[in-house]
Amino acid sequence: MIPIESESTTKNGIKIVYVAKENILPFLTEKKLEGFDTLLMISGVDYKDHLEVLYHLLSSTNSSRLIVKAKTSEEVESVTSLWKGADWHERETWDLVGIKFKNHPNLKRILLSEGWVGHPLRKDYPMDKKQFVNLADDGEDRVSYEKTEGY
Amino acid sequence: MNLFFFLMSILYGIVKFLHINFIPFKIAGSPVGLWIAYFIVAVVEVVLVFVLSLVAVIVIIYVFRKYMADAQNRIGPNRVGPWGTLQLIADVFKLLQKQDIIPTAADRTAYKVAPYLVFTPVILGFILIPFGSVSILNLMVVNFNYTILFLIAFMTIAPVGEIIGGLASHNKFSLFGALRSAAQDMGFEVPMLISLISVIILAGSYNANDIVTAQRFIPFIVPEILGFIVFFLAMIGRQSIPPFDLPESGSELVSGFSTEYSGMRYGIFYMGNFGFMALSAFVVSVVYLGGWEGPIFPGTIWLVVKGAVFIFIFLLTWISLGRVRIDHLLLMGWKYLLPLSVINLLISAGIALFFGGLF
Amino acid sequence: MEDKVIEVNFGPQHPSTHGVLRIKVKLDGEIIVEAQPVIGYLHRNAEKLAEMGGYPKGMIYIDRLDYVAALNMELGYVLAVEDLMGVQVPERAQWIRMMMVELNREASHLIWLGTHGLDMGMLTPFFYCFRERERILRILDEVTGSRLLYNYFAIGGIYSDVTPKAFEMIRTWTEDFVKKMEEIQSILGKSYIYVSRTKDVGKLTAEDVLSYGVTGPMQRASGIKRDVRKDAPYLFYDKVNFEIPTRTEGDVYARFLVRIEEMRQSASIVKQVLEKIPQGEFYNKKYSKPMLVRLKTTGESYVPTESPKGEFAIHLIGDGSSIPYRVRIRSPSFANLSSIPTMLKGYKIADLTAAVSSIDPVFGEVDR
Amino acid sequence: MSDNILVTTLDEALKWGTGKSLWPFTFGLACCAIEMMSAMGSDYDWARFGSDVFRDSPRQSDLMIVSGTVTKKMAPRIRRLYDQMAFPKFVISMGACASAGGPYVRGYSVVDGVDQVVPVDVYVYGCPPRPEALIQALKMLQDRIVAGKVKH
Repeated sequence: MIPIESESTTKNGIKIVYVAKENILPFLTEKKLEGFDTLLMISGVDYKDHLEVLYHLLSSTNSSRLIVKAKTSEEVESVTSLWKGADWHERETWDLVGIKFKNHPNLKRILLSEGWVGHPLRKDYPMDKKQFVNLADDGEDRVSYEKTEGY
Repeated sequence: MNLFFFLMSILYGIVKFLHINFIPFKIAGSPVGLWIAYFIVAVVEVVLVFVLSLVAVIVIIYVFRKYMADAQNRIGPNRVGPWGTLQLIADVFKLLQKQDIIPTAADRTAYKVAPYLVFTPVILGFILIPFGSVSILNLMVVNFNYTILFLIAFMTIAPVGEIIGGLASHNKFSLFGALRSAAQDMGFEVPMLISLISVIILAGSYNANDIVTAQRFIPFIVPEILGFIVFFLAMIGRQSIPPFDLPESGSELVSGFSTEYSGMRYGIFYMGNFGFMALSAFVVSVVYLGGWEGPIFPGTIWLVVKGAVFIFIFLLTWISLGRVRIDHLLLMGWKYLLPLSVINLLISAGIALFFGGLF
Repeated sequence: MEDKVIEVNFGPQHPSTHGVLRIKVKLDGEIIVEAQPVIGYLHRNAEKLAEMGGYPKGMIYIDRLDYVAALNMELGYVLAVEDLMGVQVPERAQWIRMMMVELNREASHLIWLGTHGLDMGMLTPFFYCFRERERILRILDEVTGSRLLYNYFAIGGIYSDVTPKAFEMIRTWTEDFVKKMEEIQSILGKSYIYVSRTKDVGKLTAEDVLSYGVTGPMQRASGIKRDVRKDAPYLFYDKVNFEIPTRTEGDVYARFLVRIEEMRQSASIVKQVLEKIPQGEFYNKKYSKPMLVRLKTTGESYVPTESPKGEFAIHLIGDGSSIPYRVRIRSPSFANLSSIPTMLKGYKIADLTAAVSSIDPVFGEVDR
Repeated sequence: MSDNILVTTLDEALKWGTGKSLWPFTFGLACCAIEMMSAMGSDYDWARFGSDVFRDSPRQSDLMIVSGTVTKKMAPRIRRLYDQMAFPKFVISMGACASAGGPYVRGYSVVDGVDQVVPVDVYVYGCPPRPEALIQALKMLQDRIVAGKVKH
């Protein structure tokens, strides 16, 4: 048994558990064996002083749900070894919130262009500082702050 | 103008008459005037058939648009000209002034030649079609002993234009379209030729006109129903219209072999496709439905009616069927159509052996 | 050429990518060696923008997520906000919501069917499906005043009551649609070419489905019988009778059959709702709009709903201010689409279009 | 003099042909694409106006309907598709997002108006515009081309 740091529920009664960020991978492995076989999504929240990573688990047999949270300072273990679907969710969380996932096979930006500066869902992301994208010679994106460089 | 046509038609009738009756054994001593008249008539006939084939293309495209719209609970083009009849004219005007883009990496010569390779054989093919028996109201531009072979040869060149166009474009989608076109042609050509051979066995001639006259009592569709099915499916396949539109396959290969073509070059491909449809409808009706043979009405009308029926069947398959996959298509060509055509060949050989005098 | 593998880029503009999907495909002849989807060409910052305005304002961005089934998206948001704030919703409003959501599910599936036919090289089913869809849109237009993006569900109810004329339209529609279903199914289902092209194509096993977090009709086509409407009933889904269609093959044809059956079930739900709908208030008067903007709340909420593509939900986190602190959208198509590499490996180019369109991706929702 | 009349008539005919035969590009971005498809569909049927040949390849199409939000990641691709089209080419900017950014104008990855990327001939308002509005835009574009008011 991996120790749980604290517990709460959402308004309609889905259990939320907090675990230490080192324990994420063992805890989720344990939960997967307990029957939470679907990973619905991974997301991240920026609480200004720290980041939180959320895992939404679902059991397809008795449809019970669990939300696992961990406080982190930017880096947690990747769970792509448990669920193949975690790949894209982790990439998105890295892209938008800026949480790094150790041992992820392909941790690149997914929604924004490669080379984008900053993580937009952080609360301190400067919304007034526009970035511009254009095509590089190899057909991939090139990002810059110059308005003349892109669209 | 009318007087001119009247005179020409009289001239035409005279020369036809003379041509059939005297020219074959009077070439050396024939008067010069007759040769000039013969030459003029040949030119007029060629021009007439050329115009006829273009009209056929225009009519088919118009009918296709309206018919497809009707099948899909729509109205179709109706704003340009009465009932939208001028829509294709507008399209041609538009295509004529479109910018002509040739990709820098393309093979320029092959790229330019390809559309004409599709379109020209189709027009030449129309000249070889026997549009009727020998009388004033009928057309038969060329009549020699190997017309059906030349006809099939022209129909074989047209898809080569697609392959060349696809390869020359230097585009991956075009490349795939060209490769598919090549595979598809090979899959359909062999069964088509074998079923044609059985027709030639029954008719005992390579002359398209003789094939028609051989069907004056029984059209070949009756003894050779298998061959007809193979030939007809192969004809749909050679045209690359749905369900066999793999070389162009819109939803898979963007626009297939014609992806890089713009303006009138694409327009020629487009018209070539519909011309090919008309040509293959005429060929099928010549080979299996007795061409211009028919009671009361002049032969040309019979041929056009028979061709129109096949064109409607082509359009119906276009509208209602989905696209087959390349492996299913090749499987169909080699595994089903080829054996069927061989069986048909044996059957017609037997018929020719035992009831040879019938045709 | 030593290396036989060609790399081809499908998209972001390609006739059969349903929008702006890009798939990098490595091809050996016609056979797909590797397929790698690239997304993000319609990333419209819905999460960030919803975190910048008040609770009711987030609706306009949620509406535009899955734009072919906007009411389903609205429902997910509205339920999450109501759950977070503890808003009571009148019974009539809930029944109307249920009816509208099922109507919109039909419209969404019809779009899928039409575009799926287009991807298989058939032109005509597209027009038939859009003709049927227009009938539903006319009903939705009559009720909500809009054709595609409705903004109809309000926090605490719905914006306007359903008129008797609209009820009459829905009633005649349900009667006609049951008869039309046969025709709709036969457009594709009776075509030998369609069936031979879709059987054993784009297979996903039950393990793959669970591993990728695939939900909705795709999951049910792979043999996992799960539907949020049955497992965790929201609204009044426990008071109506309907079946969860399930297949075990997990191929494109199974997804087709599941969706077709789902359309039948949705029509029957609409019919039952029409019988059971009570009279009464359609809006909770306590929560008028100006008040909602000022309403402050705290806590977390996650209400799963069954959208046409799968499990849709919004994880709302309130921090005590009148602006949501975090709006995290669980979009079904995003997870469904991530299964493309497994689904396409070893199949042919023609199967790519069939398999991708069988996912029914909508990019407003994938890229958010 | 007669030469001029001939040239003018030919010019008129060419303008008429271009205007009456606008082949749209199968190109959808977001929500508006669904309404564009509705306009193609049986109920609205804009094939009536001569736009029934939807081309999948940019080379063969004359009309690009930018139907939906233009993101920064997509904008260079739209420009490339526009460059791939052959002259004369026209652009209809459909809906609020394509015209000015729409509700996403405050976002970090949305281009506020496709006119920063490609030249636009007709703007259509609405979010999304109804198919009638798109058909009106098509008619407007046709009239302007036939009258020679569009310069390319």
